[in-house]
Amino acid sequence: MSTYLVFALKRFLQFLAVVFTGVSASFFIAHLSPISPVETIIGRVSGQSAFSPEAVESLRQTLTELFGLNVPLHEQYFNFLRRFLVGDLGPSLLAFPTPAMKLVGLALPWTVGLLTLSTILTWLVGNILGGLAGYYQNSRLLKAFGIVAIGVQPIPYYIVAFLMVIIFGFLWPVLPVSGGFAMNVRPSWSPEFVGSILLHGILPAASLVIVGLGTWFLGMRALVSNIVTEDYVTYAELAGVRRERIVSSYVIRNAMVPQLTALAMSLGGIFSGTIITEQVFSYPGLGTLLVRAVNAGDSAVVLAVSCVAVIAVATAILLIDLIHPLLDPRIRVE
Amino acid sequence: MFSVFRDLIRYNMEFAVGVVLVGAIVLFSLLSFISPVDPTAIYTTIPDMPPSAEYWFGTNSRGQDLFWHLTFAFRNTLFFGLSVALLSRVISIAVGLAAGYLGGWTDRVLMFVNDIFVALPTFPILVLFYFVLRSDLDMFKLALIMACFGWPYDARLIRSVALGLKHREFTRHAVFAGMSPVKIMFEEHLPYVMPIVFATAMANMIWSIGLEVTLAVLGFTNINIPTVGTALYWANNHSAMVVGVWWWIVIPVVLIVLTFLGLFLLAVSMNEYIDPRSRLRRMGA
Amino acid sequence: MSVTTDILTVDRLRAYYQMNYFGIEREVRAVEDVTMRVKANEVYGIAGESSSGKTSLIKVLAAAIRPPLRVLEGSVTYRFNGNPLDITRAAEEEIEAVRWRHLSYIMQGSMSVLNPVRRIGRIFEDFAFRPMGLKRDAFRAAVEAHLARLHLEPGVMNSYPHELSGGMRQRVTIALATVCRPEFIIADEPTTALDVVVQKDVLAMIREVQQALGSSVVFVTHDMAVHASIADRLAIVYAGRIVEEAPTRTIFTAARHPYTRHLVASLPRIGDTSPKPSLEGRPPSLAEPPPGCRFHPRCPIAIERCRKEVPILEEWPGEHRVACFRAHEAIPAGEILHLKRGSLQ
Amino acid sequence: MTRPPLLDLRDVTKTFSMGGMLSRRHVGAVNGVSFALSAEKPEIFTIIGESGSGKTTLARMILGNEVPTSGEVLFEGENIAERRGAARLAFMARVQPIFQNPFEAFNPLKRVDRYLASTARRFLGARSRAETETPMDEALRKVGLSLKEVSGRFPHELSGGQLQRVAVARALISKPRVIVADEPVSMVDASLRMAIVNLFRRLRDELGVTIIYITHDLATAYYISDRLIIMQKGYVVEMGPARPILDAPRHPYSQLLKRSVLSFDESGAGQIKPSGRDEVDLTAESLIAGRLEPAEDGRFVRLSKPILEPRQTAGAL
Amino acid sequence: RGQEEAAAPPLNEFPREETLIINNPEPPAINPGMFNMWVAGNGAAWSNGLHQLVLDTLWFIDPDAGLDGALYNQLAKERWQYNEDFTEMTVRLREGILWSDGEEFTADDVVFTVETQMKTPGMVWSAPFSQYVESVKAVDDHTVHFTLKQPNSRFHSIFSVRWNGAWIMPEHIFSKVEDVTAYDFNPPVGLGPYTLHSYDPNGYWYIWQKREDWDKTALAEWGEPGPKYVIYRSIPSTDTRLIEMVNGNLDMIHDLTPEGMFSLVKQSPTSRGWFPGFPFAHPDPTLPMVIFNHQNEKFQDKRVRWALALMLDARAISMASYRGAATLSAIAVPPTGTHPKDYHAPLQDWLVNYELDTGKQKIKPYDPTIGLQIADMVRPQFGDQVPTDEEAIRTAFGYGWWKQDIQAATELLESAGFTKQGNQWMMPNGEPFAFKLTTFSEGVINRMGTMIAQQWSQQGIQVTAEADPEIYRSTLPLGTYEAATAWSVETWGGDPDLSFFLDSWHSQYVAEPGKRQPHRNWQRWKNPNLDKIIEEVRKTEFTDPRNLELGHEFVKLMVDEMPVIPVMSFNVFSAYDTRYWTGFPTAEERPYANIVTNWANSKYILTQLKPTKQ
Ligand SMILES: Nc1ncnc2c1ncn2[C@@H]1O[C@H](COP(=O)(O)OP(=O)(O)OP(=O)(O)O)[C@@H](O)[C@H]1O
Ligand SMILES: Nc1ncnc2c1ncn2[C@@H]1O[C@H](COP(=O)(O)OP(=O)(O)OP(=O)(O)O)[C@@H](O)[C@H]1O
Ligand SMILES: [Mg+2]
Ligand SMILES: [Mg+2]
Repeated sequence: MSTYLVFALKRFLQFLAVVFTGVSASFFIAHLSPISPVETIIGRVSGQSAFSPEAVESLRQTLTELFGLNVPLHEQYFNFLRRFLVGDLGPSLLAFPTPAMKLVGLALPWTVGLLTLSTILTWLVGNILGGLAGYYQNSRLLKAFGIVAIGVQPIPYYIVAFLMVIIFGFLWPVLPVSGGFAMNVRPSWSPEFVGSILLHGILPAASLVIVGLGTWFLGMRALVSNIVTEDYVTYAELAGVRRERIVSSYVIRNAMVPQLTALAMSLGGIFSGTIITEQVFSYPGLGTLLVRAVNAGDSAVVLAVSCVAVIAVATAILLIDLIHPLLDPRIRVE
Repeated sequence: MFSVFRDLIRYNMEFAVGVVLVGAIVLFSLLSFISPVDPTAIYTTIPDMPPSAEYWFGTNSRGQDLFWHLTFAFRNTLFFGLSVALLSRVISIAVGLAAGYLGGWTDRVLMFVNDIFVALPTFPILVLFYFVLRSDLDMFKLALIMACFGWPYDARLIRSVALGLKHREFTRHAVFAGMSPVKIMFEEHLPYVMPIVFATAMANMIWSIGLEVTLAVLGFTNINIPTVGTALYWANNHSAMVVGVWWWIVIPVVLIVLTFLGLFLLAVSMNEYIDPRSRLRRMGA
Repeated sequence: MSVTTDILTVDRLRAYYQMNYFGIEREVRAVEDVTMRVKANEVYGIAGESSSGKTSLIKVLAAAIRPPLRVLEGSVTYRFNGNPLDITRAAEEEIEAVRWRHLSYIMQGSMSVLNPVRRIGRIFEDFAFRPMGLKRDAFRAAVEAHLARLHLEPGVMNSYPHELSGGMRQRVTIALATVCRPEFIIADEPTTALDVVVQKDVLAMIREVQQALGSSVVFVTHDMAVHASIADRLAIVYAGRIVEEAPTRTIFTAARHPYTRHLVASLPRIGDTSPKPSLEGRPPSLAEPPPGCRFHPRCPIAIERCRKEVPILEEWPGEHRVACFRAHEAIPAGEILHLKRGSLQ
Repeated sequence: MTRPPLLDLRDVTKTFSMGGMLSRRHVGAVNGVSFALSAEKPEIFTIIGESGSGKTTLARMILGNEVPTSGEVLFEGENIAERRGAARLAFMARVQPIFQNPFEAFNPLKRVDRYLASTARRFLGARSRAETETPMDEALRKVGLSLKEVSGRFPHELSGGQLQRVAVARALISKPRVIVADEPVSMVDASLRMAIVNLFRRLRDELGVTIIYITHDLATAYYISDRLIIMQKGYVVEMGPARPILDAPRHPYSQLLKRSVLSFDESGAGQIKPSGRDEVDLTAESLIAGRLEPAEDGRFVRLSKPILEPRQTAGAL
Repeated sequence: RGQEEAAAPPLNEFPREETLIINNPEPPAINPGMFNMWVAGNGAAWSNGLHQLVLDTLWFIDPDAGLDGALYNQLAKERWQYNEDFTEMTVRLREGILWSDGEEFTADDVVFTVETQMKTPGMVWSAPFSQYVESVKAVDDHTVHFTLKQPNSRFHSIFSVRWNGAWIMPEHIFSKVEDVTAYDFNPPVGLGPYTLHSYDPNGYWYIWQKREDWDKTALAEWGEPGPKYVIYRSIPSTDTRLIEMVNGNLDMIHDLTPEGMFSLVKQSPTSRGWFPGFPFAHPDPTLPMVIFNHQNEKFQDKRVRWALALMLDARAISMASYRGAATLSAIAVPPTGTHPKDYHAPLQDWLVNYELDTGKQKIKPYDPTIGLQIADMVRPQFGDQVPTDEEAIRTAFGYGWWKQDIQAATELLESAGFTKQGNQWMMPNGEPFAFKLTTFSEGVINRMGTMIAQQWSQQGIQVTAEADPEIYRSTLPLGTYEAATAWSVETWGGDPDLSFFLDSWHSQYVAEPGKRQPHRNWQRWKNPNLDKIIEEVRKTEFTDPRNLELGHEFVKLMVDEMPVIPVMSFNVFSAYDTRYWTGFPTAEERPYANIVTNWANSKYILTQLKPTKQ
């Protein structure tokens, strides 16, 4: 068998182990929460009506049995593992008996869409600017951008997002500040709907881009300012190779490997959603679902989101490791 | 040591500005120890006063003097950020260097653990701790928990550097000079990763403070502890943005930005200091 | 017409590394008062110990002057197609125009001058496609033909640098620098750290290419054996100054400068078992070079004058120039080699 | 003789599997190498060979950094690979390396004397300052330096020659029997080269240290070594007393090597010729075909064809 | 829905003058396509318009005055009829009511609703129905007869909407469904005047459209609902709600922060709250209070509880929690709806003359001017937004509260065996008097708790406020607290009957320490007199005036014992905008309905709305 296949197989086994451990950890995290979904539901149905204490007690018992919470934790764990193997994460406790994965599936496209887009955009712009700033170290404009990037970086994301709402929704109301699309268009592939989605995505995406840009920019700038001192760059310059070619194929191309790795990691990370973005922009997505599930003690949904995140990140790591040798011809598989 | 410090201040603008900024913020947060007001007391002054000679940073809608309130907030936030950065640096250095230098099974096991920590979703875990510990969740415990999630990526980075160092001749030389692996890792290799450590420490602080703010804004931290996060939480809770009490938000944010600018400048100049080769380059010996 | 047209004239060149950090100004006087000429169709060797300023000089010659290196004085004039071009003063575009077409440079450490993530073929395109001005197919054919001359198979075009052995990479670098058939090639230690067999092949090839193209080559190395086999003329550099310059044969048989004589005498040869001396003392710091003759602290025959005055490069018969106050005296080899013996012997 | 040899290599082989991206190759870095160094008489034992011929790998096996795939390396009769813990430490005290690049051998971020101090503490069990510094100074004096000159200095504050001497001094602290020097002069310029080579000679003569000197510089090998082996593709192709072999090599590769040494005789003539490696069959098959067989003057040569008359090489080099 | 329609949606589909946009305070629906709200915990959203506009049940009791009294006969033609000993109840239903799919509403639907839930555990009303109902049958098409398992004078309250109630299921739909609990009821078929138009697949908004046959619903009796479309939007961020209203994209806001409300009325001339001026907010029929854990020995002595009450300065609490916009109540009945008329006003004299023996002296702790004082305090900031008329101030700021009286508190504590060392009160057992005050993790109740803790601390009792997001789910039920700020009193609001919360206060339900306490009696207080009151309420018909007398007895008992310290009503900063619609209820002129948008009762507002034709 070829070395690469052996390596890939080993790597895949590690992936399985990571997923198993991560998912198991997620199970206990989700189930150790002191919040009881049963109480959440009781609070909801009885809190605002005249419910007798006896009725409440009876409802409590029914729900506890229904949710399978009356068996010991380890039994719940083994039940979970059995179901997990066939891809079933069980019913949501907040929306019983709707499968938790169905709820996740509803929110997922929004989160993934928004985050993939903004992450890739941020990554591209940040890296290009950072690459240029690292190469043209005397450019005033890029220097100024660097200072801005350093300044913006520590501003809490919440503030940035909210400022966008205030500026573009209030002081100068030109963009929609809430929702995923307008109410008068219906989901379809019509240009109106797609346009509406894009329009509603502008502010959330912009806030993410603004906050994320600095990190990529600074990282890339640091990488590139190391690479420009490499002999092969100097040599290409001395040989009169075109500047654009040097920047692209010599400088940025060499900085790409670590940056691609980081990109894959952050793309893996998007499956946990962006809680603040969703809160501030009333944007649909996993973050809101997660916060609500956590708040309501819906361990099934917390677990489903966690599992998706664990698998996504583990897959991202796996993919990075698998394609790393392809990206960097120097890498040898050991 | 002192003379180095003096020279740095005198000749290195970046260092000087960094020291001034960070020093000012640290001093500011130290003022909390002589604060005349109790940071948890509310309605001790007239609320919503803009910054003035009497109230330098104004007062918030909870009737607190923001200047004194923020001294506590910054003390706690800085302590928190530094603790997370420090603790997670310790873990990432130990793991990164050990995995890189020792290799083999150690490497495999450590990277496996690393992958798991990367993969685990942080948010539900932090919230879980909040629900379990609630008001026992002080800044140190929170720092401890976050430190557990702040190390993996940086450990990978350090490991990749350590992997390269492992095959350098001076490492082999050190082995035959009888140095133990621990000594080699922490005395020979550590200085090489220090620039990474500094750079990632900054990023880590930004991350941890940002996460603290996120948790606080969502109400998942102990909101009785004054921090930058809880300051923003309360500001949000009183609609400070739309009501026009801008100083409640702008001032802490400006201070945070200044802190990190200062830290950034310090990190840049410290990296140069640590590396005698770059000192050499500068002196031109 | 004269066979000995000078293609390069360096006149009273001074180039320092000037640094100003921490408010402290420091200078490294890497190239001090260098005057030299390189004729068409010759290999001009530059020898000298480590950090004597060989690379610094070469950087100036190759118009690779980057801060903190600065030219303070003097000129470096090329004469391509009869047009003089002083690269210390010329505009960047003018220099750009001669690069690779007329003037190419093999950098020190040629192991690391190839972009690790780019295939060799692409590197050739980057470097030579524009200067050569050929159609793509013709270009490829030309490159392959040139590689063949250097005993490289066309297959290397599809390889990444790391896939090639050190010797192959070295040859690729040489091919890269010579593919445009430049009149002037500057080579900085192109064979260091190659094994002897490969080294010999590479040197033979450089010589062959040089002769085929009729180019001039400035060749830098501290390995005297290499100079012996390839250089027509040789300059010995010590602490930023040329201390002796002569046809190679003269350097090896009739050197006048004590440093050169020491250098030549210390070369071990197969079959020769006589004890070889080693030069003691530290190479001088170019930041604070000793006053007078820079060699005097290590010179076994130094006199009072050497400590104070800087000897100038005097013309001797037979294209020979020496900078030593005692060059006229007939000093026996033994005195030079054994007077100041190292602490070992 | 009851006393085992100082160092005894018995049919040592090392195979690496190189993972290319899509294929796996096995590289025989060292193939069936055997030789022994006498415990009685210190010598300079040279290993010569082309790049990649397994010299470094061999050195690493002698140092115990690499475990042979087959065969064994015995130091004073004991297998090096089996030494662990204290035994390994004791071994390291007796067999010390010197590295190729003096600038690389010291951590540029650390002072050089810490290597000396560490050696003194670990191998001599020195505790106090005086206990550490006395052997350090002694060792440095043996190489013409002193602790005063060296202590507190960073590598970039010392010249390459000084650094290499510090490295030798460091190796001497534990009073080793063997020093393994892997290309100790290849990165050093001509004027420093002899200083180090001369130092080796003195170590052998005055301190009785056996030196394994790895190089591809035939001239210095000729200058100092007592015995040598010539390696090619992991095989020893010629082995025996140094000067006779270098004067008249027998194996085609040895001859090629010698032919490739640049001559000073025609200096300035610009008449350099290719090495002629194409004319020599350097394939592994041709090497496996031959066996290392004893020849006159105590040398061994690997030849598949009957031993040839030494080819006459041009003049005295 | 047809493909063509989906492909080309009319962009001006919801003309602003025909559309009412309401803020749904709930977070976006977690299970947006789920409308079967009879199943407990299936994630169906309620406040998205479903229970306001689509579902219906027998009676409604408004927390405010109501269009014609607070008690509405909705699907029922008239009030409930019990037999002598409350073991049977008969209901006569309206005729001519149609389900939104055209099917007629009959007694079978009611019977089906009850029977289905009785035999299907896990539905919202399964437990109460099973507990109370022996049998139910349709006497004829429009009469339903219930036979109860035991006497129950409040059985009808299950079908009486205060916030929400037992909605009637469409029998013709559900009887065809195999598994009622798994059915999504999408699109919902209801008895209300609106049907589902469309909804956000992410649960942020729901759009409802007026039925053509709206006049075939029970609501028609109160008039035609104004808006053709009603949109319920979930906007989690209160600041965004404000922005959307200022931008004209929202007509009714459920709740803002006090500061947000002040800012809104300043910025948008067409926006207003329940009160035309300060304090703007609508008082909910709930009563934020200090709850003592009566199973904690620190609070066994009523002198201690009274001392703690007298240490408080209600003005500071009002300022801290509501910036002065609180409606205070010294008694255990919220000062909302019809309660001021029934309780606060009649009992004012009794309170003014109420005497408390501190052990050293007798004092009259009640201060009827507290509300006036607060009005004076906020007047500099809000000017003529603050009412000047004493009666108006009473309604807005409350009838009065206990005067802060440190001297009396000191005497009470001393007589209870407490001693003061320095500035620290010590308990009789010699330990410092210290406890934790559990409070909400945000909002005005959190502010109130923080302030109360601070006031006690200033008086030498170490009280720390602990924000607790789990206060209602676990802390209060499990009794794992010492004292808390929350509420255990909730009333109908529009009716003096207190059974809504009071029945659960009976000592029969008080749990052992460590066990879970059933709803509402979080303080775990047992009192024989209280039990007597409750038992009599159980035997008294809902509309019987005797109820009010019993209520007064309860209030007096609560003042004597001070088992909890009532503070104020829970004020909700609901706002509405009159740019596009008029006719909203107001506190001063037409307090006909609760404007808090998630209450099912808010549907009556729609019948009063008229477009402004902008
Ligand atoms: N970029 C630089 N900045 C400052 N000083 C430099 C720089 N590059 C070289 N030097 C110094 O200039 C002097 C001459 O260096 P140079 O590289 O020219 O020597 P060299 O003769 O080429 O040595 P080698 O044989 O090691 O290549 C040395 O002292 C070196 O430290
Ligand atoms: N760790 C390793 N993994 C795989 N292959 C190796 C390893 N070390 C050495 N090799 C291979 O073994 C062979 C011998 O290498 P070695 O370094 O011993 O040669 P060398 O004679 O020291 O060469 P040089 O003169 O270039 O130092 C080479 O082909 C090399 O590529
Ligand atoms: Mg050089
Ligand atoms: Mg080697």
